[in-house]
Amino acid sequence: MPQPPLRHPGNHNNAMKTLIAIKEQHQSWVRDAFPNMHPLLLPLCNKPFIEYLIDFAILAGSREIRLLSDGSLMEIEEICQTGSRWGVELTYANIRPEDGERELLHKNRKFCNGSRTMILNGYTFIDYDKRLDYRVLANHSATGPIASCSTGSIAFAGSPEPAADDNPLPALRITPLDSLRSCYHIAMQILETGAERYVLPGYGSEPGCAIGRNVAIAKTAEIRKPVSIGNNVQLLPGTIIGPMAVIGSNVIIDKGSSISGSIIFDNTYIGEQLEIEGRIASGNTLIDPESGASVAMEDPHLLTGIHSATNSATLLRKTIHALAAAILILLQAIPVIILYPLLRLQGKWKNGPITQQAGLAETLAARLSLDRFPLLPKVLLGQLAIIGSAPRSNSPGCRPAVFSYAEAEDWPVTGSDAAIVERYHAVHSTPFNDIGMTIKALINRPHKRNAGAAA
Amino acid sequence: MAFRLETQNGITIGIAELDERLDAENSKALQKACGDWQQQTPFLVFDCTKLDFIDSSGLGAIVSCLRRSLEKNGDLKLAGLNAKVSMVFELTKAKKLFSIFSNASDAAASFAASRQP
Amino acid sequence: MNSSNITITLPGELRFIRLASKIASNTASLFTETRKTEAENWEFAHAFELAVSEAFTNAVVHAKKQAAPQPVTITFTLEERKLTLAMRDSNVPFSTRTPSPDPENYPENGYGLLLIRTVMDTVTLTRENDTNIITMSKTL
Amino acid sequence: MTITETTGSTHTIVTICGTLDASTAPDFRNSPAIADPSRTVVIDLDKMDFLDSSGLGALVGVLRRKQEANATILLSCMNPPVRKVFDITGTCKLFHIFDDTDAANDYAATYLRGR
Repeated sequence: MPQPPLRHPGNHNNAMKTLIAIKEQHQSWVRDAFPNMHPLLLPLCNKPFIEYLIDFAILAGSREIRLLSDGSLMEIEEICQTGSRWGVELTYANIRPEDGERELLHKNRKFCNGSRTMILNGYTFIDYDKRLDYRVLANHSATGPIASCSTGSIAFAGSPEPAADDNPLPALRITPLDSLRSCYHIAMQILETGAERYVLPGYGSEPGCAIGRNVAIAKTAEIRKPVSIGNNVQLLPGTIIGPMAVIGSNVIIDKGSSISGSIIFDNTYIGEQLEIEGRIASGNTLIDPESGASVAMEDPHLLTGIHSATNSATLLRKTIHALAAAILILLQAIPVIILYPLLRLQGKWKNGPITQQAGLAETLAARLSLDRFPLLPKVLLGQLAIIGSAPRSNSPGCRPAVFSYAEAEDWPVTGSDAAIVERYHAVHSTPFNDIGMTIKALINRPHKRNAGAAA
Repeated sequence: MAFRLETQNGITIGIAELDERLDAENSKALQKACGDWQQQTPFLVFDCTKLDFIDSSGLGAIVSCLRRSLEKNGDLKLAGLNAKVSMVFELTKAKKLFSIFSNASDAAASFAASRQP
Repeated sequence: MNSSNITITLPGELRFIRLASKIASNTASLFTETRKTEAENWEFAHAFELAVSEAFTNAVVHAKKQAAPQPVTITFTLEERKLTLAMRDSNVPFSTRTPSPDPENYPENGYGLLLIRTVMDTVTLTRENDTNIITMSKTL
Repeated sequence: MTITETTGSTHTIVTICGTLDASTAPDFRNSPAIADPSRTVVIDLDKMDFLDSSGLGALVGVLRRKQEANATILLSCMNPPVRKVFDITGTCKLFHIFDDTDAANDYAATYLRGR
């Protein structure tokens, strides 16, 4: 979580400024490995890369930070906004790929305003320790670079304050972030040196064990420190997490699997009885950080281990689902007969979810999930399940249904989160469980008024 | 799937060269062919040098081939796994079931060596 | 609040681009919400200003190829927190499958649809009975 | 849209006030310092309140012709909505962008003269 800003003594206008400059050429490997992720948001031990830079700038006494790139910053702007979360002023500007430090300073002259300026240049990891005071370093270092590596440097511009005493300036090491291998090693290093050094998210107050919100850990699951676990994570019975495991958000680790020395990125489902050691897993891709070799798991069955799922339950499931649908049709028939003509005439019930809930009739219709009524006969015919994936999804491994497991779980719905819950239940839920889940869906659904159920 | 027999120290070893992919499409064929090979010898080597993709059904087929070889007091050894295929074996813990060699001739030689007095 | 429609018809001429986009941004600024920051409210209005400027330009530039410029009709649909805008014109349809331009080649046009798709939540392009319809919506 | 040109010995400062879109792009292209490919210009965007893709296209076309003639465009005082158009289209990396017209001026006078 962001920490409160450190107040810099003296005049605000003369406080140190920080320019963070990151160029596309250094980030291209991230774009190749994770096409849907902005490189500045690459999680290192569950904390986005850019936050390490912002934290360091704050530790060095900056209250005004400008982010420079020769690529798009829009996504970052939407997330970091004005920086008020960190108690700093964050602005954004563009540079050209060939610009050097001199150009950066010149193009942002108004921002720097003659103050001392720190330039964090390149896609590198700064090995800082939040317990140390970097303001001394920032105030007294000579102009020019104080640390550099193959993909960037830290440099100062503007005249330093004369050193008050003979205390040696703290040394600073920076590491290139130039490959999956370095990303893996840096995350492991952060995990090993612990949360005291870096400001890390998580409610776990135990050292070496950061655990996010809404994490369900089965009684028989075992956690071996150090670990870092994100939000909305399910650890099923018999799982062994750690030592040295970074689990992102929206992750399910299924029964009996073990994760050690590995990073599991957000939105990943790890099947039953698997062993992940020294690897990076992201979605359906497993990567060896040392060799860079990666395997995309084309079939969802592999993720559930070598025991393939049995299909013997299909007939039973279809029968039970049809029965449930029949009961629902009977229950909903009368409200539908009364409310449908009424709402149809008012134009409030078209072919889709009921979105307006101002009147009593609409509220009632939405509460009773009457909008799904037309789909129910399809369950009787065996064309749809009563509960499964969202009605319109038709991707392999999905079971199209009237209600979705994601609705039942009231899972924070974004596309990929919901898909992962649905996939998990599609494999694990028994026909009898399904009835319980259907009831849960009926109860939970109507609360999501603005969730855009049509999507 | 090329298959050849080699005899070393009096043991007949069957060496099968797997194709590029082993998935639901051809895993049944492998199991069937393997049944024929095991009529000739329970000592088998799967040369995976060309194998580039394997899924759960492929993995299942190889494990069932191994089980049948073990039942006949033989073994099934793997050779020449590339990094990707190797990761799949590791992930599913199947790697622990197999003796794995860098190439087919080493794997074949290991059968002969185990027979040495 | 129930949804309501506003329809405006403008001549398909270049000099009306500014008017069209100002009408859009002013309509969008009705949606100011105290829960949102000033910047967010402002961005919502700017998104409509930009998208309408692009769509209107497309309609008008294609109209130039015809003898007489055809009028352009803009329909706003206001819902609780969502604004939908449909623009209709009966000019030559423009290609909807243009790839995003590569800045390396210094292209002078082709950015329009990319901008619309980026600033709007949903964008659909259809052609019905010789009428081009571009529908876009955004939720504040 | 109003365009003001202030010509110095090495380059010209062009101030654009108002909107640059399909209706004003021709006027922009015809402005003398803009139309002269060999003239380096600092374009002050402080008073530009709106830019769309037609305006951006005009800027990119002018930049290309100037660069072919060994001149360039320097942009200054870009406000957030205008920056957004450059950001989305990826054209931000083509231009020299300054947060201050004076800085752009100095840059044009010192660095570019040496080329």
